[in-house]
Amino acid sequence: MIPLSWYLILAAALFSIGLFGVLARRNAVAILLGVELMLNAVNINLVSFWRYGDISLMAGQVFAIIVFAVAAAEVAVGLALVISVYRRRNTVVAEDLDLLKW
Amino acid sequence: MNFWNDPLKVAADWLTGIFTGWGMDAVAANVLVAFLGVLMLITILMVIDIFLVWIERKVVARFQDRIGPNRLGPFGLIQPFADIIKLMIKEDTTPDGADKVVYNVAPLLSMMSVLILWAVVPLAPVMLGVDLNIGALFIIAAGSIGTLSIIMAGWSSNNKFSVIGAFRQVAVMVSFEIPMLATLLIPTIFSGSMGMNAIIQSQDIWFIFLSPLAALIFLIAAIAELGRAPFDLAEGESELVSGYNIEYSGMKFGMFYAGELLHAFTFGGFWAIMFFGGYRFLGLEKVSPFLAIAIILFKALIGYWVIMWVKYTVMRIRIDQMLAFNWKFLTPVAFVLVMVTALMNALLRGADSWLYITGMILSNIIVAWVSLEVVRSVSRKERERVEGVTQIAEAHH
Amino acid sequence: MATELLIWLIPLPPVLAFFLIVLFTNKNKALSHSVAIGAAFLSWLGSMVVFARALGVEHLGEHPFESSINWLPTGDTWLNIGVLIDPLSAAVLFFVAWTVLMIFIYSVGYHNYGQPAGDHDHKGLPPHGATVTDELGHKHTVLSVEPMYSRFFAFIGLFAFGMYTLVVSDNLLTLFVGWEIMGLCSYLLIGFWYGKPSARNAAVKAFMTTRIGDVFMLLGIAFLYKATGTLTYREIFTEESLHVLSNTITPVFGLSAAGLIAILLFIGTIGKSAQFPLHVWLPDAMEGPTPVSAMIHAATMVSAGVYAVIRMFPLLSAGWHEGGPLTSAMTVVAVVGAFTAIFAATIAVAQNDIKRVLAYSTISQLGFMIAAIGMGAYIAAVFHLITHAFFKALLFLGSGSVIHGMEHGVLHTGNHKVDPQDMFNMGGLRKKMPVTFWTFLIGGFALSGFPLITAGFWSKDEILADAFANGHLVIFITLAVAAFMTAFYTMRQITLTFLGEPRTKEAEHAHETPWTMTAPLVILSVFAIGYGWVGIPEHFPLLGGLVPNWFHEFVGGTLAEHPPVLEFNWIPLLTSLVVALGGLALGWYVYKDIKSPAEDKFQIPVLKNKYYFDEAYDYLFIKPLTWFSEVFVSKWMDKGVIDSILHIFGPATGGLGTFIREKFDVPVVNQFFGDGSANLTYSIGRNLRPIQTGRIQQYLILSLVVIFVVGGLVYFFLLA
Amino acid sequence: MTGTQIFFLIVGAATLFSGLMVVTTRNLIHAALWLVATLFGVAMIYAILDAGFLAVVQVVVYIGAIAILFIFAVMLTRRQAAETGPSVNANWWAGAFTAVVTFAGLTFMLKSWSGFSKQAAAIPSGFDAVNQLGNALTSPTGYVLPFEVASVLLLAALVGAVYLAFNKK
Repeated sequence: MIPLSWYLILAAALFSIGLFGVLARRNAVAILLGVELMLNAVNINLVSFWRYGDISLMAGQVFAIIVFAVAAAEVAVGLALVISVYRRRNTVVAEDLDLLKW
Repeated sequence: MNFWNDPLKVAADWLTGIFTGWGMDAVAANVLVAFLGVLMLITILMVIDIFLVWIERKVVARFQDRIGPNRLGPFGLIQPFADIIKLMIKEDTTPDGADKVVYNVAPLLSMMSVLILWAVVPLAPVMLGVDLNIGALFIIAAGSIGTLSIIMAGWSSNNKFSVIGAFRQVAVMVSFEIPMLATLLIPTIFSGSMGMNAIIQSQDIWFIFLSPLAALIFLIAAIAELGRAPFDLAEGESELVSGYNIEYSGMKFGMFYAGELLHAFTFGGFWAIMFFGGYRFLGLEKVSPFLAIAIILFKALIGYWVIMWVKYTVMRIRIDQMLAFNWKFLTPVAFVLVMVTALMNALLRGADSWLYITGMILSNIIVAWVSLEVVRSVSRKERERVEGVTQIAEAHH
Repeated sequence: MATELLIWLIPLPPVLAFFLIVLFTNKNKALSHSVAIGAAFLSWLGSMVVFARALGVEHLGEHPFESSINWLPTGDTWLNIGVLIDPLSAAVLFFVAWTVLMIFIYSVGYHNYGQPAGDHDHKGLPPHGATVTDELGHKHTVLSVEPMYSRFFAFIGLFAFGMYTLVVSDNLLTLFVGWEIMGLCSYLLIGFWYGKPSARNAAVKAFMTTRIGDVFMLLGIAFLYKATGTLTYREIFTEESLHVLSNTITPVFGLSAAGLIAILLFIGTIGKSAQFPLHVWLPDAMEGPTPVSAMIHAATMVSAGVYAVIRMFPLLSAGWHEGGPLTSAMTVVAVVGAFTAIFAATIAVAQNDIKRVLAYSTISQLGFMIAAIGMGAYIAAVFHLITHAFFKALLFLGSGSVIHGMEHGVLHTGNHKVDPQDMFNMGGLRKKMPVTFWTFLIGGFALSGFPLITAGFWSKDEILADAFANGHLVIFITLAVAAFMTAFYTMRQITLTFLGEPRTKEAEHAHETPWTMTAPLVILSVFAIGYGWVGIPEHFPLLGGLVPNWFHEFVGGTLAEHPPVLEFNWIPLLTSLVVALGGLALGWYVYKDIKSPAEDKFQIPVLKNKYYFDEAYDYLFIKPLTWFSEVFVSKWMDKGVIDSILHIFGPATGGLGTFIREKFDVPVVNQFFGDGSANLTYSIGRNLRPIQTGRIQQYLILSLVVIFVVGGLVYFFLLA
Repeated sequence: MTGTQIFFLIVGAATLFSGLMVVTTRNLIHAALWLVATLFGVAMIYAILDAGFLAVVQVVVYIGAIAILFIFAVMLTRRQAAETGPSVNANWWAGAFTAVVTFAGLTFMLKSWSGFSKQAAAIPSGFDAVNQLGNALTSPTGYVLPFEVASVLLLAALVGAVYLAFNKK
């Protein structure tokens, strides 16, 4: 059968891909897409640890569900912020949003 | 075990025997048989779908005091085949600037979202695709894919009408998923499982008698989810010239159209499964699986007929009214109903069945009455605000 | 319903009422007060049932009603919360339920329910009255309804929730939660008329002052949790853990752990119960809606502070045995209490505002209880806590009724310069407001300890008897003097307010208040008299033994060792008779002759006498002290001896300073280290500045790279 | 190599490929659709892991709600952003480097862990994961408090999102 390592490596790869998206994409929405990938990678880890650990302890699945909730919250707020920024500054390019500098 | 008691199993065993006899690996043979089973189910469904077109046309004609198609074949039975031939030989156009891949994938996804639903529909006690223990949730999940297909179709057509239509439809579907999910929880509460077969098996009393309000809300949400009148805002011929699928022609349009009809039929089936005992009717389902299939198809057809009945009776409403109706009325009522039902279930668990039924019915009636009263007082205030108090006073005199 | 479940439910109705009113019914005044009073009634009903069932249990102290649930996981254990009704909390619950219900009912009348909305009333200001035209076309000014009527009921609902939570709690954590909820509510209610700057300031002052105490209390709770690993009373007060606590010596003043925790918790009480030196907020708290918020600061919330100390008595007295020398923690408590008692009583004598007299009186009476608990007079403290709650609630509600009647007069004459709270504007109100007068008289006599018939006599007498019997003579004398002053200022208040002839037109036109206000007065006055009879000492001459000393038996059962019954002694009894009757007589005698309106209180001979006291203090303490400080310390020691020594130091250090500055400071420190480091920082900053691009993704990359580098280094050099 | 392993490899490869497309595709709508594909792949992974409930919830929540939200957001902000300019910023090489280092570091750390190539125990018969999960989520001795906190978080996020995106006239 499938060893745990496969899942972990898949999750690590997905996480890195998401990280690249977060670090490199110009568009703020695309950055959020990357964040979603990272969250999913984490969830794969949680669920596979559940499956490969003591199966009667549901912590892994429970936390995956909480990650769902957090992801939904993050997307809602994140996209609302993007839209709000777009309204004010007419751009969603992350590089242009450098008010942190001042 | 004989064919008349468990036809699927017998057929599958027979086929597997043949394939392994050819020297095929056992696992591969199983996969192949399963694949063939799916193919068969889909084929049957598509054939039913063809006749759904005919039924729809006939029924609408009766509603409108006409006869309907009657030229081709007896009662016009050949008419749908002619329609299909027409759709197939029509020019298949792709609009300029369309996103080709997405444009072509969308109708497939739309059809798929309907067909995938049948994976969990139990046709008879022994005949069903998979007995998922989360079947009720699966309906919503499949609906999500349908949502996706609509927005893909609308966006890729490169047409502002289609985008607006898609936006509307998606807003409607995403919104009405919520009361639908809430009402799906009510059979779950009664039966203690989300599995379709378990829900049917526990319906010694049809759930409509336990929770008529839930059945009603489920029906409304289902109609909205289908995008049929009175909730057909995405099409809205007069304003959007048929909405998200405006640019599609030929068989691609046919897939949307057939998908919609089959979807309606499927939801008629789900309505029957959730609230009308599915394939059960006076113990007849135990006689033969084929009788069970006939019962559930008949019930699904009745559900389909009710949906059509609503469609050709009620007029279309505005998008804002519709969303307001969902968020301000249907969703709260559905949630309250779920809470009340769960509470009553916890209170009455173990009580006599007549007490259980009476309690459930009473709680349903009370919830319905209270919510109608609230709506009435709110809408009266709203009307007074809009029209001004004086006019009301005049109207009274 | 099971008693334990019922106890859980007691605090809930008021908080539900709070949310109901805030969220739904705030538009509708009648609905709001019905919801609030209904909730208070439900809680009252629950409390009475629980109390009745508690009475029926033999040895309730050893087998109290208790129930608890796991609340917060703390590592591998749980923090429990739960409810506990032992004799102490049952007795407290009884008076809390009654007084809370009475306030709720009283508030309806006090906020002028049923009156028209005011002409110029604004939210956040007291109502100013409304003009109505009667059938004959005459215009009258009448009282107007409070603009934030519903808000008030929501707040007191939340308040009642806090108080009930505190009382039924079985652990310090939920006690503290209720404590803080009440702190918040007192802030909200004192600042209820937030349009008045004085009310705003008073609210902030009350909040900040009590917060000082609360911080120490939280420290005490944290210390206790660390020391014992639990916050539940019944687990802390076991013999083993008390033994451990009292034998652990902390580095603070050599106190035992038990003593230090008790003192830290006691500081919380100092804040909440307005003890010296944190008493300053309570008189200002009278800015709240007159009697009700004041009543909160007399009958329930400040009592909570005393309740907490009484609860902690096993901790406070760890290592002490009946009749033995007091522990240092107990000494602190007793001294603070006794001092506060006399100190506040002296101030109360000189107040003219009817509510402020009562406010200082409250501080003083709480001092009595604190002193009692400090001396180990456990039962006496509880007894006085309860009787005081009843008669002080009565007095405050009565004073609110008086003020209300006076406001009626003020509206009638239209002269808004007359302060309806100044006692010198009153007089002769007994004829105008008979119910208020008689109930106020009962409350006042109870406060003064009028012998035999009032509840205050029995409880105060017991404190004095305890102090005398255990040989704490200094405290005994202090408290006796304070009791004398209490009787005196109480009679002064009654005389000025009710007796004699009206001193102003407004007082002539004062009017009895509606039944919603007088009915609670009547009910409370029953308790102000009758509650004393449940605790008559067994050896009391004539009366002793007629009625069994139920209170001693019942409440004493809370402690592991039942406190012994005191031998009767004539000296404290005579003392309390003399101080009560003497104070009352003196108060009446001195103030009965004041007939003219006293615009200037200094024209009255008696107040001049009061002034002599001040001069006496002046001669005895201040003048010598001034002389000592101005002539001896300042002129001789400071300017003569010390300055001349310093004048030698001055030039010498000046020279040294100049030398160091020129040779060391300027060249080495300023130029080398100072400018050098500044230049270094500047150049580092200039070189690093481009990194700050404001682009979040670059920051992210940078921080990740740093994490990798550091993580890699740590891994290879420390772990691998 | 068993059938399950082959299936896993196919699904995993498809998931990773769609993930890569998500972060590299220029057209944001396509990126969002690729995200849907990735999420669907992850749902399949859940199904392989015997977590059917999570698989369905993944489809409902992610595809039915989050992906749709992304598409809406892209369309609402499309006027300027999309097709002009490069899809990645100037520091993309640093980002790529960091991502690769992260992957290398994670695998390196995992490789030294003893449970890395553990095999799954068989699921005992009669074990109902959905039932267990439901109990765990709602039992006071389980995770009811985190669950409630998560729901409060969702509510707060909802209110916050509405407030942020509300067009104040």
